[in-house]
Amino acid sequence: MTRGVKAYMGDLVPLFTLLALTLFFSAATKGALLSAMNLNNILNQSIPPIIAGLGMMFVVAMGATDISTGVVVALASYFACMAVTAAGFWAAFPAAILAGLCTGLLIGVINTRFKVPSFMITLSFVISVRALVTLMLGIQTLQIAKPLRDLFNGWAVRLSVLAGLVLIVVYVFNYTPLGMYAKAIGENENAVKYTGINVSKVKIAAFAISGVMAAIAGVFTAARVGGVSTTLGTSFEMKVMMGLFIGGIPVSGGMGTKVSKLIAGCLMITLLESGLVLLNVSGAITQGVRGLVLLAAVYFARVVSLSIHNRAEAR
Amino acid sequence: MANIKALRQNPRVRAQFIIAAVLLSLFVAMHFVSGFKLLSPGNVKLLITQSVFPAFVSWGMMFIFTSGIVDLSVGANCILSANVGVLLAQYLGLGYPGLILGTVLAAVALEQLTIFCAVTLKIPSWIAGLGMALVMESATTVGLSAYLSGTNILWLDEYRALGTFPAMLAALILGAAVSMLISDRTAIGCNIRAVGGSPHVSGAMGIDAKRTVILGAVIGAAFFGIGSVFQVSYASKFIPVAGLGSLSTIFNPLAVVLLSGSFARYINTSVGVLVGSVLVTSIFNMLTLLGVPSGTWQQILLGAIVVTCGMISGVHTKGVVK
Amino acid sequence: MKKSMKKRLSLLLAGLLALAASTGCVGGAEAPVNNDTAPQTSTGADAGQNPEPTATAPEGAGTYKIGINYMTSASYVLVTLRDNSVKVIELLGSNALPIDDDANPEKIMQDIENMIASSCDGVIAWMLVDQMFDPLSELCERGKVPFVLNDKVPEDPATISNIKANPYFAGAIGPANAVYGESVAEYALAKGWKTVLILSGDAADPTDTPRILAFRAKFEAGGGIVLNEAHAASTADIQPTIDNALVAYPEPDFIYATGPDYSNASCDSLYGKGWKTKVLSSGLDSTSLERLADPDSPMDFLNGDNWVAGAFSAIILMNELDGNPLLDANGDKVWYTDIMPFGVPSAQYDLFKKFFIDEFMFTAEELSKMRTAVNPDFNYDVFMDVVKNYSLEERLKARYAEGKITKAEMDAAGIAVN
Amino acid sequence: MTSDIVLSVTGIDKHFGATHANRCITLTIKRGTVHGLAGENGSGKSTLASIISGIQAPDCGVMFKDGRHYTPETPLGANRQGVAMVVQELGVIGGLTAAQNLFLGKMKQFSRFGVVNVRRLLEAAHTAFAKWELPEVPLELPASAFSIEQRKMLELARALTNDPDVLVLDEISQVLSHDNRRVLYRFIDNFKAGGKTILMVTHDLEEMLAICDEISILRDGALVSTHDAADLDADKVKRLMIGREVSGHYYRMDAKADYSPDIVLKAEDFHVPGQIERVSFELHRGEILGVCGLSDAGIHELGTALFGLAEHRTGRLTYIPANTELKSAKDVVKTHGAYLSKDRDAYGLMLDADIHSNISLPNADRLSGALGFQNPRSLRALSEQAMKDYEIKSSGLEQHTRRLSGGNKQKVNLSRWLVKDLEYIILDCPTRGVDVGVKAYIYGILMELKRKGVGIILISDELPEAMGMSDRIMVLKDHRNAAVLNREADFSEERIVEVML
Repeated sequence: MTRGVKAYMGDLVPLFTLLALTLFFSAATKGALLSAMNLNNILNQSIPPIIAGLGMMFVVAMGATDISTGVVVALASYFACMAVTAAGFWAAFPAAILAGLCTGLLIGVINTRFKVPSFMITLSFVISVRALVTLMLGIQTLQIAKPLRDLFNGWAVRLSVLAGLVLIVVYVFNYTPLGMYAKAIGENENAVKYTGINVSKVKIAAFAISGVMAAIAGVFTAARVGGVSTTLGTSFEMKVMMGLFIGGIPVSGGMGTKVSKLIAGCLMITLLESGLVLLNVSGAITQGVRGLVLLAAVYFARVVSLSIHNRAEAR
Repeated sequence: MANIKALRQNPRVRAQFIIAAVLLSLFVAMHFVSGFKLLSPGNVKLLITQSVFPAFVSWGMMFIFTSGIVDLSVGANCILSANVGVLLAQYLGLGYPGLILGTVLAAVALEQLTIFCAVTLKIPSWIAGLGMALVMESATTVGLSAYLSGTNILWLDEYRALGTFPAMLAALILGAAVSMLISDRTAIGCNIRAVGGSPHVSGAMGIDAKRTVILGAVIGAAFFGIGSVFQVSYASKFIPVAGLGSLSTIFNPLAVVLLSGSFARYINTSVGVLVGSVLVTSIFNMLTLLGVPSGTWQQILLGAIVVTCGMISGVHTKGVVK
Repeated sequence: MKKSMKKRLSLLLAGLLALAASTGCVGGAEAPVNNDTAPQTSTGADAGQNPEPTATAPEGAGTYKIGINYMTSASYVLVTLRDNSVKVIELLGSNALPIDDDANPEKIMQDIENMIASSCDGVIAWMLVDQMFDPLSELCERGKVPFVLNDKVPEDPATISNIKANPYFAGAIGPANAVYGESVAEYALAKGWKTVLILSGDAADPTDTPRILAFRAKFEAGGGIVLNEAHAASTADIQPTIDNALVAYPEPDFIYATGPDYSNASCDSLYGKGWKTKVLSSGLDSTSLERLADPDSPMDFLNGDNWVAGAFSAIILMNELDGNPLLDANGDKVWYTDIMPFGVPSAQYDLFKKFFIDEFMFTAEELSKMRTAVNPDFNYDVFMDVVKNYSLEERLKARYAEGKITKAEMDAAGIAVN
Repeated sequence: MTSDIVLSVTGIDKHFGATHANRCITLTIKRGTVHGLAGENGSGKSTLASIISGIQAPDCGVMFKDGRHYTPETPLGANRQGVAMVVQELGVIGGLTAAQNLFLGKMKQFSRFGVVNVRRLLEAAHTAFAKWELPEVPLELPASAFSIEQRKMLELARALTNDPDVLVLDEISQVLSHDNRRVLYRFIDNFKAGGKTILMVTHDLEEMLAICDEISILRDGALVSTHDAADLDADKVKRLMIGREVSGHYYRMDAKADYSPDIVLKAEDFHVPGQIERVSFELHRGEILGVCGLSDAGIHELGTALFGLAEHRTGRLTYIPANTELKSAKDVVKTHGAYLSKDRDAYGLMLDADIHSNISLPNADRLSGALGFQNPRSLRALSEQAMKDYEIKSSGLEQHTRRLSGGNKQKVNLSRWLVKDLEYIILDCPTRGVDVGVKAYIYGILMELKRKGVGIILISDELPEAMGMSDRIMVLKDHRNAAVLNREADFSEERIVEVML
């Protein structure tokens, strides 16, 4: 086995794990998992974490951390709903994206200009931005009107936005300097700096992309639940992060960061949540079972990729 | 030796003076602004009492995080082990030994499970922590619901002497001393940092990385286990949460750990945790005294303060910041 | 090395599978789920032809798989609400599939979707905020699954008319939230108290907010002063929040805590202070009730309905699924948001504990009579009578009539019986 | 015990996958000598050193120390048996103080009831440096604050706390500046005088010939021969290493400065607080401008600052042909400039990424078209070309850089800049940690660049290199430009050292 093939096989491991989980649950649910309606659900439920993950991937690739995704979802959908009420239909995405962009830029600037670790900044955002949304929203009901909801929940928009974003991110991530720099920063930030690349700019851009993607995910989430509430997006960032890491993206970032892994990871999580319901696993224990299966899936993927690696090494 | 003495008179000491002066004047100023309430004996007692839990959790996390493990299950662990302690103390009639040993041993055992996932099964610690948090939260709610009717809270009615002020004050002082002792003055404290810094080099120096991480987790879990004992003694309950809600339990301690870490250049980390915990606790207290609405503005200001402190400490930071 | 790894892995996986399977069985153990492979059975007629009706379900009354979403397993309030639905469903011989929303609004929608996909015959829905009702209604219509609104009911007129127009809408029932707040204010004003601290959770909580607004309106109109509204950002923050508030606003006449977690934290905070401050709250959990009964405790007033909406919503849905929807004179479905709270005087605490907490507040017999398929006399008006008459006294009288309570006990509880 | 053979290895064999790193090596090392290991990159000398140090276990073979079986399973085991090492794999840990680093793993001796007596620890640390007259580092500061030289000194002191009879030094002088090398040589003399033994690996043949008593030469993993240092000269060593005749000089032959009068770069009042004091100079087309100085003179900082990475820099740096002021690294890259850092692993390469990614990194921006599109094929073609043009030996573009030998790493590092047309390049110790062969190769490249008219700034810790290659040498002293010496007139070691001091 050549090294190229080995690397390729390594990338496929998350897909295998996904396949294994799918097979297990479809067998256990006697095929109900793969019913048209449930596939629709799984896709539906995976869209927000995948979109947010597409952005967070840039940050993770650099070895940095962004746990502000959940609160950006709330903030962006707040502004989206406000904009729709104030200006109309078309304003939802621009307003949300602007909110996400500003948050991301702010995080990036604080991180690069003031050298505050990204985990610390985003943690304080989690604490404060949630409170800010609560303050702004108060007791008002901010609804997304039905036509808009139908639009966002409709297959055409949902799939085309998802496909568009995936394509754009695959392009930026794999075929432009920005993506390469983000991954290179994860490998060795100093090496990037010493090749004359403006690392700060790359970092700010990465946080901004993460913010924008979280905002777009926020609009879809808001459309799904009909509007904004103060708890919208609670621990959403953890779901996205699980998707990334379960898919096999290294926590330290670098060249191992791949879009396919993110998608596989997010699908795995949704599949798990859906599959357990289909198995009639109910109540508080579901959460525990989910935790155990997640751990098992990661362990499984690791063992498999290790054995592929060893076999290739032995040849 | 002259060299060492010269070092003692370095900018570090000056920075410590500045930080102490800033904090002190902040408290005194706020005391006047709050209408002489902030530093009233009753309120000082309250501040110290409330600081104990975040301080112990932060010390615990410090030992675990330093060895290179990012464990987000600490909050779920505290909740579960505290409830185990209460169950043993009150419902199984084991009294104080049950409460203290039960909680601490449960915390240590549960933390070892997370560490097992991270170190032995080599699952990235982020995932191991989140996965175990899901499991522990679920175990808490399921376990308690099997035991209780008419409520979902396990109450500690007796054995609450540790929740009184003198005990809490003693805990805070002793905790800081022990944490400092272990992290700076023992081989294991040094080894934990060494393993976190470079598992390879420390391995070559005869340090067993796995054993060190496990020991670090035992020490860390003992700390937050003790913190949970004090918290449950003071508040008489540890309300279970679900859906990763336990993460918000450790947001404040997490902020404290990050703050003390970023000021490590100036203040000993263990002391930094103590100061940070009292500060974070006081922020909410102060703002309430000033009439700032809780649940909104107080959180916004806490976030702003954490970032500002990070910026202040980042002024002299060189090199890579992730 | 590799072999041991494999062994460990397979052990782990096997354990997981066993766990998953066993927990799966718990959900479906009492009666096999018949609808696993069958397409959506949306009407009672279909379900009535169910080949294997269970023993407790008489002719004409089907067994169903009913999904229930609940916000979090970690709240007594929400778990009791869920349990009330589950008990009704199980006592009527059907299967409940309760799903934990992980305290997450997005997960509510996801859970409903998953329930529909797992062939639930009906859904008992608990929505966090007003704006979620429209999507819910559309979702159930698309999935052709009847749904009932439980506890939380929208206020927006457009949403209400949308939902009422949905053919799969079975009914809506919830407590009179404003009355909760008002009755606390009335009680306090009657006692002549003037200053209050309010302790609550999330600053925009949809249940607590109407209670607080109604309380403030009534209390301030009566000359009372609200010193501060304290909101705890998370459960871990409740205790420090009230501690701090009591330093800033020492010894108020009373604390209005909007739920059990808050009233209990308030009592703990007042413990040992020696103040005259009392705690007034809503939510009938055992700790609060015990404290209410304890003369040394600051707990002074409690009201609640023991989250009975969960039970009533299940009854509405069961009838809907049987093909016997509860319709008023105009042909409209149940839409009722005035379940009245009651207090639990200390004399009645023991009986409350026995018949509300340890046992279920309705007996299987009572419940089966609330099904038109079994009891043809049951209809909208009968149902509304049950709902409107529901109170502690009424329930205890019913138990008395069955002979489960002696006359002496009723007298001791201060309930007059002939 | 009194035998004059302190360490002998017999039949040491070691494979790394397909690579046969050590082939049945048998070697004896005499007590009280400095024993050198010479060989090209990849000849197996570092592997042998690490086997003796207990970092690697041999596939087969036995070792004896003082006549007894020597079985170091770990570096710690080696320490216990009287062997200590300063090797690349075992750096210091940034999060720990110098004192803690010194006694890492040995804290017990300062502990009572598990509590470390910090005063005794500091005293012991102080003694450790004083005993061998090593320059002491700030003992209570974390090692992350140290320069690479301080770290090396700390590693040396750490090795010596084991009180070894045999000390393994793997390429230690590479990172040391001129004056610290003197400290090292003095230490080696003292150490040897105590009847102790040093096993030394270095690429600097002159150094090796000067300080070693015996030299063993390895080639392709096998021992070629062992000689008295007195019987050898540089050419002979090279011949033995490479296995064929090599030309005697790898420096340039001409004694005359030779460059175009056109200026490429002009620095005026170049200033970085605490690092560079108002330095001005000009770099011409086709000129190699050497930069020399003592360890803290600021020569490496000058490189970083010229590349635009120093904070609070003042003064002007101008790219004369386009008359543009260079303010940032980006400007340098835009004007076809390049920079090579001294610390290749930390500031140059992404060690855990493949060769392809490393070569692509500085060229990505240049090769991207509309919408930032990078054609994977053109990037790949570029990498392949670099790999071919600069003879990088590897199993392919997908190989991780970490697994390459030092020389090949440096070729990757250099080639990725050289594949584009450069106007000027700043090289900070480009031959650090590479063997003679690659060294000669790199000098060849420099001459080639010079012929093409590229301006080269060659920052060097090795005077012979600077003298051998430069047209002019700028000597920095106390962060200032002390003198600019000319190839014709002033190139002698005495003259340069005189200006340095």
